[in-house]
Amino acid sequence: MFAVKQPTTKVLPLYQEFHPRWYRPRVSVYWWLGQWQYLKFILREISSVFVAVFVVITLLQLRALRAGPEAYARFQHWLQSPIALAINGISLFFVLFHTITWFNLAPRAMAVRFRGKRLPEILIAAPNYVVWALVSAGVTWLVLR
Amino acid sequence: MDASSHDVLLVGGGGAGLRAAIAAAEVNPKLSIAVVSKVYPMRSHTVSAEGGAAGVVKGDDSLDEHAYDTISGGDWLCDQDAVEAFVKEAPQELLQLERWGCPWSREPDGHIAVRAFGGMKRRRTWFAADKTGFHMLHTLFQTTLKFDPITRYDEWFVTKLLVDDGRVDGVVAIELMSGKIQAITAKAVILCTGGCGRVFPFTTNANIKNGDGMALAYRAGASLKDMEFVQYHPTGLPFTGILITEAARAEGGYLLNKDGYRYLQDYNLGKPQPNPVMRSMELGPRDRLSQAFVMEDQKGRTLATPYGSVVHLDLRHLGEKIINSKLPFVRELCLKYQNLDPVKELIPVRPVVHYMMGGVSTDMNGATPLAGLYAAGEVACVSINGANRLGSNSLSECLVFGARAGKAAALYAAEQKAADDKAMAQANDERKRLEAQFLHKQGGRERVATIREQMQKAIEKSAGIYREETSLAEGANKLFELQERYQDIVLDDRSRTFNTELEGALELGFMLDVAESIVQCALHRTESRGAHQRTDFPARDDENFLAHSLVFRKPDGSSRVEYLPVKVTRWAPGERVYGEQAPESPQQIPQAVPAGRAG
Amino acid sequence: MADKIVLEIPRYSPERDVKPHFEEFEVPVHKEWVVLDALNYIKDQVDGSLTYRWSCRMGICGSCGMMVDGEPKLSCATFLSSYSRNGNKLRVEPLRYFPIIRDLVTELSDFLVKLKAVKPWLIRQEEPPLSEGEFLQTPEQLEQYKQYSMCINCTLCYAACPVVGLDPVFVGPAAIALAQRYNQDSRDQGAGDRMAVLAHPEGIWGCTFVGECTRVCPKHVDPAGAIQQYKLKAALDWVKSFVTPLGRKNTDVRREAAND
Amino acid sequence: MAKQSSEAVLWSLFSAGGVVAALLIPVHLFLFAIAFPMGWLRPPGYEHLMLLLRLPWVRIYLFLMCSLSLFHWAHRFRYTLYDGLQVKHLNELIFTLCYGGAVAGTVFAGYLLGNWSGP
Repeated sequence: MFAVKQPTTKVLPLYQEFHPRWYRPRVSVYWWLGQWQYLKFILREISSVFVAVFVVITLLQLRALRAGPEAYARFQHWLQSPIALAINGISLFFVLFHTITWFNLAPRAMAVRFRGKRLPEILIAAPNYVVWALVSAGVTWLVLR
Repeated sequence: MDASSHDVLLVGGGGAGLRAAIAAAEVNPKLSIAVVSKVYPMRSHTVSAEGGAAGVVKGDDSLDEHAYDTISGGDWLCDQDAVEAFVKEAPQELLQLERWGCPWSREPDGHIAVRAFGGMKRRRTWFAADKTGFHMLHTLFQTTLKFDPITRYDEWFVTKLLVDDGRVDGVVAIELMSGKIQAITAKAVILCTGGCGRVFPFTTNANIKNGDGMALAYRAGASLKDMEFVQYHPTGLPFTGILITEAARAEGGYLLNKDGYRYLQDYNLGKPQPNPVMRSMELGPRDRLSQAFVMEDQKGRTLATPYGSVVHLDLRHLGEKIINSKLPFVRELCLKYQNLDPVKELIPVRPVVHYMMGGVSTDMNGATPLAGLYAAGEVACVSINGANRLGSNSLSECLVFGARAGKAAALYAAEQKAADDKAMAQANDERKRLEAQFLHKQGGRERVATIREQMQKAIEKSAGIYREETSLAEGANKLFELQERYQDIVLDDRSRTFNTELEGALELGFMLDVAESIVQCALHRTESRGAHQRTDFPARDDENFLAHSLVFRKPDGSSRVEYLPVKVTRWAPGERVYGEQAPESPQQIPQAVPAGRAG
Repeated sequence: MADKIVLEIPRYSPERDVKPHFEEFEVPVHKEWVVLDALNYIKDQVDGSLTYRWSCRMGICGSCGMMVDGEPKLSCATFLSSYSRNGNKLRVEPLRYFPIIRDLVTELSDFLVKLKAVKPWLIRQEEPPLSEGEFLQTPEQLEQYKQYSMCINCTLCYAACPVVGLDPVFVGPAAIALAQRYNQDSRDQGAGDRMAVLAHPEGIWGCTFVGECTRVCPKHVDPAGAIQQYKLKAALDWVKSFVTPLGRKNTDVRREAAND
Repeated sequence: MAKQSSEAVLWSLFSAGGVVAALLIPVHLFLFAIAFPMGWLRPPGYEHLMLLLRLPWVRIYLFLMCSLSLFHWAHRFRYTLYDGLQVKHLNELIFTLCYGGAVAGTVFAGYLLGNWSGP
């Protein structure tokens, strides 16, 4: 849709009078390391990987359940291994990071209006946290019952 | 040498320029229209206008009342036929802008809201919070994008008008990005370059307002009109000169001297009331308020700051809610640039150069005596502003006379033949001049900034709020000296690419010409009227000076001043009365025409 | 507070340089000086060839955006004194992700093409005569789009957006927010036309909601929010296109018209 | 238009997955992967879990959690690869990898939960 301007060729042409030659800075592959906000953004995006990792673990756990009590016990044992705990510890950090950033950004993506005025962000963000707490409590109750 | 050719060419892409471009495109979609601007159009200074645009729209108002306010506000130096056309067309133009999407502030029922403004008897100022100019300009710019016949030359700087045999054939311009100097020919050229506030040291005007169009026309042989009338806005922030809009007073702000006293009551501007009263006190006209400041300063009742004396603008009693809804930009500007919050604190203000009533002399269609040359907006003098412009008339003026000039130029251009080769030869000469005088120049000692500063000081000293013969004569001599020294200018920057120092030098050349025309007109007008106050001639002199100054450039570069009688239709010159003595309804009006909805 | 500060400014002239190199200028620090005042001091007193754009000096014309200490800022609205403690050196660079014409001047034509591409003007199916007066619009309806109408085209948001840097065809924050400005205007009927332009991998879908555009916006336009809300609308439109037999584009226009 | 609507679908799945992941994953992860293995809480017995999994709505709940979360990952990871590594030229490969992974995970979840016939 939009014309893509080709980057200048490697051999720089000499300046010709009346023909401006723009300098085009290249974006470094490590652009996201240069600035805290960018790093935070990349960490937020990376959190999805840990979400996926946990989903895989959950699916494996379900498979173990299907396979019977022994298989399930073996899986439980694996979960106690340092490597599993390390992975899951890191995952928990990222998953919580996902939850918090997701809830805090939600009001920006949804303009809820009440009597012509846009509701303040806190009024949209806060219910998210309430629902989160209730759902977490519900799941815990169900599992521990 | 490259060249391009159009039917109608706009110099300047602000409110007037863009309105004119659309008008021309609508008159005749077959015409090729070009907007040449030294900045991207949305950077134009229209963007800074805050308070609003006047146009009769409410039932309690009438066109005659708007005309009377304008004419009396202008101290009877307005051409009344032009004012009558202006007040009639202003509401339609504002409405047209609404149709193009301008986010005008509204009444609860969805109709346009209007606010009070200085020197106006009725509420008739349309506004978009306090960013009216910004919204108007962006609406106009975005609307031009849908017109294919409009070509833009963004960041091209016009250095010269091409004139052949008394006919304007186009311009010579520098493309800033490449440094290319070329002719852009056109059958009609409309100057819409705005004013020249930067001639003065302390101004609300943007860096781009250097009187380019005035000087272009002046050098091409057109005359400038009423250049001695320079408007000082009474409320600018010290140091930056940032404007605190008149709307701040229209919403109920007070002007206080150092004792917290509303000093305007001492200057024939009425008795203080808690709420704003039309044409009274803080809602008096700008010239009178600025002059009152000088008097107050002389009495030692102002506050001294490193950037000159100030008085205070008090908005605290309006409360946070009104300030946030009606004057958000005022609060933003105070917080950002003055580090104070008008909700809780007093705003230091002082008069600041704001607007040129004078400009390129045009008729009611924006046409100059030079065939094919038109002007509209602040660069032009039609004249509807007389000796003192009323706040909120200028944005409407851009629209009304921008549209008129655009239409007239389009009709004119359709009948003309294209320019011939002589234009190219002139363009070539201009390129050689620029190269010899600046880019390839040997020697030279003067810096652009030095001459500019000295010019600004000189004109402030000689042609400030109050003038007199000796200071004006001194100013004229100083400007003559600076013109000489300008020939000896040297640039650090000799490159082609985006040479802003070259641009600054050319702008300085324009400003020197304009400054001279201001001082000469002020010197010749031996009376006091509106914004032109001569301490040696304190009275208005209708016998000799109910006339416009016309200044021409003589072949040797010096100037000649002539006078042209003011056109009076229905309002005989009277006394300007503000405050409680102001007549309830204006005198001398044969019939009051009720204001209908525009149209 | 230090009374002097050193500005580090990349200099680039295509006539002389292959790439920019930094030059240092010592400038005085006054309490009321902004970064732009320091640049003007250099241009007037030290080196007339220093090249940058500026005009209104009151934060409304949008010309003087620069990277100040690595952040996109309006140089007329950024006080010098806030940086005078940083070892007395301050980097002032051209806005990131734009081609550089010279020194601090960036190339904007691509931005203007994108601005125009989103059809930022009031689109109407029929235009009643002016004599019928204004289109009514309540203050509440005005409030719906007012925030998005505040954009001054300073391009700070483009300099903040990594997607703009990585993907030059991405339409970018300001242009999409401007489309929303008209979409949300009760007088406009062109949301369908604009959706066709913007519901595109290089339009709204290119945005990954970094949110930096909103953080740096000097006029609090919130382009990031505008884009996410646009995505939500596009997704809902898609769902609706299954529910209603009519095409997506038509339903959109018709609904907007019905609201009027 | 085809491209347009596919992006709308993918984004909708991503968003739904983001909500599900934000609400559900933390508590599941904390309980099953941290608190039980660490012995902070007494883990539920095998029978109790099997009892729960015999309830259809629990299986639907788990299916949606897994599938949507994977689509959430696929979308975000795709753009992270584009931007973080600047490999947009590998567009098709990345696209297939990410959404293919999500589809595979969904199919697997469907197989596991679709007809629960544990011992």
